[in-house]
Amino acid sequence: MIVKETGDAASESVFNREDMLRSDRLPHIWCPECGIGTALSCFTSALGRSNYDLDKVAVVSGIGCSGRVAGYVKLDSFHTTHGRAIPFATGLRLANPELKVVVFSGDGDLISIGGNHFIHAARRNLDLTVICVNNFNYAMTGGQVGPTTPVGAVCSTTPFGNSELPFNLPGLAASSGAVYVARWTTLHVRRLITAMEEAMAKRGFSFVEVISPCPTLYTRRNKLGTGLDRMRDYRDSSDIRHGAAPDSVAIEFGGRITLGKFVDVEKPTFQDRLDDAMRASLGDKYRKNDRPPAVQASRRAIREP
Amino acid sequence: MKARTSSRFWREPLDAAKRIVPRGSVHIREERCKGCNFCVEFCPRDVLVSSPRFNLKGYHPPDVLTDRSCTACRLCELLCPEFAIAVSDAEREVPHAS
Amino acid sequence: MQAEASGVLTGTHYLDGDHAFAEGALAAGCRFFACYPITPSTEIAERTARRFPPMGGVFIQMEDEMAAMAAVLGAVWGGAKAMTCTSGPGFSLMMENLGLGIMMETPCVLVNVQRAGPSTGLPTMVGQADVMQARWGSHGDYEIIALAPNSPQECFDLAIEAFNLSERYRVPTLVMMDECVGHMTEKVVIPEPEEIEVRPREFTTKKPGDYLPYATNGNLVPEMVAAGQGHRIHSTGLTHDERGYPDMTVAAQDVLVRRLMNKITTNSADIIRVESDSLEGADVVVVSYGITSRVARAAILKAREEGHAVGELRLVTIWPFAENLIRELAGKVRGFVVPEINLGQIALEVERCAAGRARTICVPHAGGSVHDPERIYEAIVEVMS
Amino acid sequence: MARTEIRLTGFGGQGVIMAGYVIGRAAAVEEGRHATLNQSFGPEARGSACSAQLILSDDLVTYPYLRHSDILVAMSQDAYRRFVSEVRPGGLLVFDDSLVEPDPNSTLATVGAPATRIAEEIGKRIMANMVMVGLFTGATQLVSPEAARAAITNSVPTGTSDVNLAAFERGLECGLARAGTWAVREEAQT
Repeated sequence: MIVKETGDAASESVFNREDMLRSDRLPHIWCPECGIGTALSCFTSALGRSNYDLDKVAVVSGIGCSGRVAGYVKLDSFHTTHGRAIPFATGLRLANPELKVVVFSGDGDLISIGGNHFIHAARRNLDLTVICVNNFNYAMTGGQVGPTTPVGAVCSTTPFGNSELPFNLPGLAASSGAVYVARWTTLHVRRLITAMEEAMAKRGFSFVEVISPCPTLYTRRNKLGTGLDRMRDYRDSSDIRHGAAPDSVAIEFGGRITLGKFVDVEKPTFQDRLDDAMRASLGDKYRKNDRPPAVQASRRAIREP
Repeated sequence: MKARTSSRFWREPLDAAKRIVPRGSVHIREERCKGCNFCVEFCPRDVLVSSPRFNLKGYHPPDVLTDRSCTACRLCELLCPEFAIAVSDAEREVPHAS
Repeated sequence: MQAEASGVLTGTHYLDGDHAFAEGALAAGCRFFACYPITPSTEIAERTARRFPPMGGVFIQMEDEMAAMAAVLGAVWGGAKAMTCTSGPGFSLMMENLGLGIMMETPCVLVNVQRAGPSTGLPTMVGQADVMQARWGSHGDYEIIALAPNSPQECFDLAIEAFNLSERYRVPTLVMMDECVGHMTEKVVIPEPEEIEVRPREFTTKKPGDYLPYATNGNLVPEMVAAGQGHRIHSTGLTHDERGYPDMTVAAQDVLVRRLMNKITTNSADIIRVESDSLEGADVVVVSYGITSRVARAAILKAREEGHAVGELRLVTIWPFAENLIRELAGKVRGFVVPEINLGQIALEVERCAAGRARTICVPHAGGSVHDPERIYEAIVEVMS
Repeated sequence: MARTEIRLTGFGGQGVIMAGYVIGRAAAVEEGRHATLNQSFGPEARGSACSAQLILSDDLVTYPYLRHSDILVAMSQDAYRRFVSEVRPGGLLVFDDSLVEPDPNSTLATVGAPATRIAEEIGKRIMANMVMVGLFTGATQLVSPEAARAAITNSVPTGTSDVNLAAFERGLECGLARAGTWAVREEAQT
């Protein structure tokens, strides 16, 4: 049976990811054929398959198109300043160890203005999952060149083609210390969901890059066709190479894209190392931050009449 | 079974005749659709086509081309950037026959 | 609510302002501290790093000041009381997320141990030239609370006050210390925990679903919440409605920005603290804050010895500005003398409020040291002539 | 003692700030009076001139800086030369006579002891500052020896108080021998 539904007629129970979305805010602001919605779709599916208490999952975004993700997930969600999602998430996670904290943002936000935070969070192996939607340009502001724009690509601020070398994100994440690094496209939804699930389950700094079309700006300006054409290209021009050396997967303009899970290792987290060091120095005097005292106070307050 | 443009490496499973193929129902919230056609393009069983209708925003939402071929793989649901598609399990009926 | 005992180092101590401030923050219940090292604020961080581990506090030295301020905001939304410390260059970098803290109505404390600028300036030497930056440094319209201690004891006391005010008004509270006070060592008496009044965070008692994170119910300050409490809130730096959802309209902007300012301005009488002496019958009033208030004291005593009627007004709260008091005094005195370690910042506020009814003489100092009290004395005499 | 202004000075690394801290703490915490300590920070930690300002008072210290110091505690010749002129006439110089040679024409009262030499005899050159604290305590009687001992015990790193106290006692002995050389003038400074 095929059911076509509109508006109120839709069966709520069938749209079973709606409880993870602020559906009162849909449709979202992203352009037709943009992949961010698909990345978010995969994220909700990954959350649905994992067994997290959704009251204990928080999403932090920065600024930009992908930064709007925080506004559409029905979780504790924070839409912060440009580039600062990771440090905001750092405070959130360390102050409240009960939380599973996911940073969901774009390439310009996380890697350019937030690049320093990105490498340091990976270095510290903070217990965060970072999902980076890479659409190769600053889309929200009109398609300027970004830290991931391939050489030769035309952007509004590189009208004669980009001459700068871009960052290769898996290489950057891995060399900075991430314990989990994967790259998929918005076409490879099942693998992307698995990667998001694995990344969230990982203790430490996990990183998933999601290659996405930007049909309105990057794709159009570079005569790469429509968003749908990009999706076809992801099917035809990508190679899955699990375990490929992260520094070997750089993306070139018009070139094939290497996908896969590149890093999956165990390392003590920031908190593990801190606890060990403190116990070694202070013994029983060390008190780990199990739960913020203020939250305990609130629970008392709620019980009182 | 017809050749599929979206799966270059498709071959008929040897035990196809014995398999029970799940059935699905595709639910569409037309008002959310922005007409990207990801669902139409990548549906492995070509269940969906772009309709000639306009929704309120002026996009062509998907329409059903082939009845009863949906296998509830949910690829359209996952790919849809607009959360406009949900797939539910339909009753399992007869064993699949091509 | 009294202070949690584990954070209170009851007793008589001999501490500098930075160390005293750290103790005040711990007594106030601060359990998250993120910073980036910068002279002359570093001692606050160093003491906190040493004191936190036995009391379950989280200390992290971030990669820069933008990160430090962002981490503080994150920690507050995680449920902790949190602070950071910095000095001029770092204060500039924190302006970005100070704005986010104001917009998200995040209670937290930011200490600026002021040194002389602009830029790197005199890194180890005193300045008071960031007071206007405190008021106007982040973009957009806002009101802020800023305090200025003038002794290590007051660093302790105002640390607690700063946390309490930030919780009461859900606004980042600035403590505009200066290098002199930060590095000055004096007796600091820390009371018993039960004698310290600590304002707990007012978490909502509403059930998830009934709670709107930015609904004010008429009292201008919304109830607070923490991630993980089941409310699944959204908070954004964008202009937003009561649900916390972005609402990019002129109307929403008007409602939000006016409320963010009104919650401070309409409560300024509750917030503002000044210390005054001999204002009644004064011909001239010396208005000062921070270390300069103690330097001015020498000039005031000298002028009084010579028979001048000199009043003394010390701004413990710099922002919101004590404008009603200045307006009132302007009708009674011949003039104001405003010494400050900058080339005229608070003097502009005094002049604005005096509105031509009394003279305002700034005693400027470009920074690096305190004033020669003689310069302040000369300005007092100038008003009298 | 209404208000006494003291300059402590030497090379960075000699512990002159610590000496000021101990005397200040003795007065403020152990004796319940008031003491304000200010230190000048330079970018170089060691070897450069280093100085602290200490004000001892029965009342709350309002103006927290020196105007004319009553006492100069000098642990290096450079520091002595730099700061001797700010001492008021009739003031006191307390100095390490192994390192400082005062101007023979100076009218200041002087109390010297070979602090660094004594510290070396104890085996810890860095204890010279505690010898100076002892010398200061004995010679000026501005803080009691008991208060100074308590301040040392409560200020120095754990496990080092014995050697610090030993250095202090050696200095105190020298100081007490010179007690009465100089007395703080009675009238309060404004």
